Amino acid sequence: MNITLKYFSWIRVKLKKSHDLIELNQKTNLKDLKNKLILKDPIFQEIFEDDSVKYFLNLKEIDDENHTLNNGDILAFLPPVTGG
Amino acid sequence: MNITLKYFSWIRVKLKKSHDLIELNQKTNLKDLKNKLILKDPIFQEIFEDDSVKYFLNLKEIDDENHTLNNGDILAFLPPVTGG
Amino acid sequence: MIKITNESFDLEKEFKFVSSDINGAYSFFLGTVRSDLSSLNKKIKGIYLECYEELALAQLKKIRSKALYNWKLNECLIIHRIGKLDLGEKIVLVITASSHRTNAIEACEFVIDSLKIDVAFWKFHLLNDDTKEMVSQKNLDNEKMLKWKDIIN
Amino acid sequence: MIKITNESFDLEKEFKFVSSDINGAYSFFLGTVRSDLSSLNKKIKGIYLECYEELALAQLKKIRSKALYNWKLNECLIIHRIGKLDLGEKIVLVITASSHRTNAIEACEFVIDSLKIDVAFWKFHLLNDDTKEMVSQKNLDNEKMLKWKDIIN
Repeated sequence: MNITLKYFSWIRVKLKKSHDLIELNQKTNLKDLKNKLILKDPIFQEIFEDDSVKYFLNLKEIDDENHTLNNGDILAFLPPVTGG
Repeated sequence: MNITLKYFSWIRVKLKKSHDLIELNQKTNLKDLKNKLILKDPIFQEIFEDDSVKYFLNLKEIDDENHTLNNGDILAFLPPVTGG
Repeated sequence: MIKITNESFDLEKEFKFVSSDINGAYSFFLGTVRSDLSSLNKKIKGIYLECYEELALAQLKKIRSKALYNWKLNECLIIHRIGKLDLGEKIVLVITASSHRTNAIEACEFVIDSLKIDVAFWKFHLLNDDTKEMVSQKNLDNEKMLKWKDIIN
Repeated sequence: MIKITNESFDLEKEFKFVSSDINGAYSFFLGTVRSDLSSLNKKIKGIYLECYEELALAQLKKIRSKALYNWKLNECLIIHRIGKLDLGEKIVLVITASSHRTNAIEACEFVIDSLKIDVAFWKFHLLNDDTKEMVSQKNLDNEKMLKWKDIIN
């Protein structure tokens, strides 16, 4: 199945891209995905260690690492916002 | 000496005029003036009995009835304001 | 800037007067003629605003100075209309300009709260039967003003 | 109305969108690009605003609904710019419309306070040496938001 990752602010700058389309096995959860990403690029380690980063799955905040992902999901990585 | 009286809001409406120029003796104070006005027109009784009315002498609020008036003074009668 | 006028005004133009790169935050209060008068069952077709202009200007100047000083504003603009106004027309505009939003917002509220109880304007409703009716001062406005007493100098 | 746009806007025109005879009170908050950055000794020449548009729209919609409901507003408009902005340019506009000024003013402050910490926008300073620098979230903004927790539903 395919998942879209969206990167914002310093995460986008650090990764030098705004999104990724990645292929995962069925029943992958958020924790599995994080581990997979760290193996792919160690920059993700830094991102996941930053408590201020929030994760939004299909526009809803998610903090349960055991949440199972579905085909077509959009997972966004959000540093603290600074609009206004 | 001459004093200008300025009337606003319901006082202006009640007196059917916005101002008066009156001649007073030297050393007339605010209390004397009030008594003189009541004699001239009993409507002033009602005005002076209304605690919400403020008096401004030359743009400064005045509440001392013994204050002596001077030639050229402008005394304004102000009901509670309702701007904004 | 303080202005008492019988002409309407354009918000974008008035903003330009106070606008500067040193400000990051502007708070506006705009009061207009409201048709829905909860306290009355009467219909109005507009208002009439009376003013003791020399006094009102002096009072507004004092309020403006207090706002500038107490909230370290860079600018503060106050415009108040006089004369006959139709439903929906602009009555009063306050703009405060500051580096910081909380200062701009608080100062703007202080100015309009002060104006409501301390400046020589009087409002009349123009009724549909062509009579005028004096608007009374609201107790709420006086009570609300008390909250500023401890804050400002 | 909620709008995320890379174009500037005219205050008078935006006011006309929310204007109605049923309102007597409008509160505006306008945020602009400020040159004076107290925390930095660097000069900036503008800002860049990044946005997760689908999410930001949903978040703004939620904030707007809360404001309308909790302060019984008749209208609430929110516009936020994205992209590259020069010094002095408008970033964000909130207009709240109500019969009563205290409701309009409080609700407007709630909207801008919420927007600062809860909506998917990110600001970068564009420095004079052509580099970008990320703007950090202010603790003060988070602390200020706490005051609304007891007030709103």
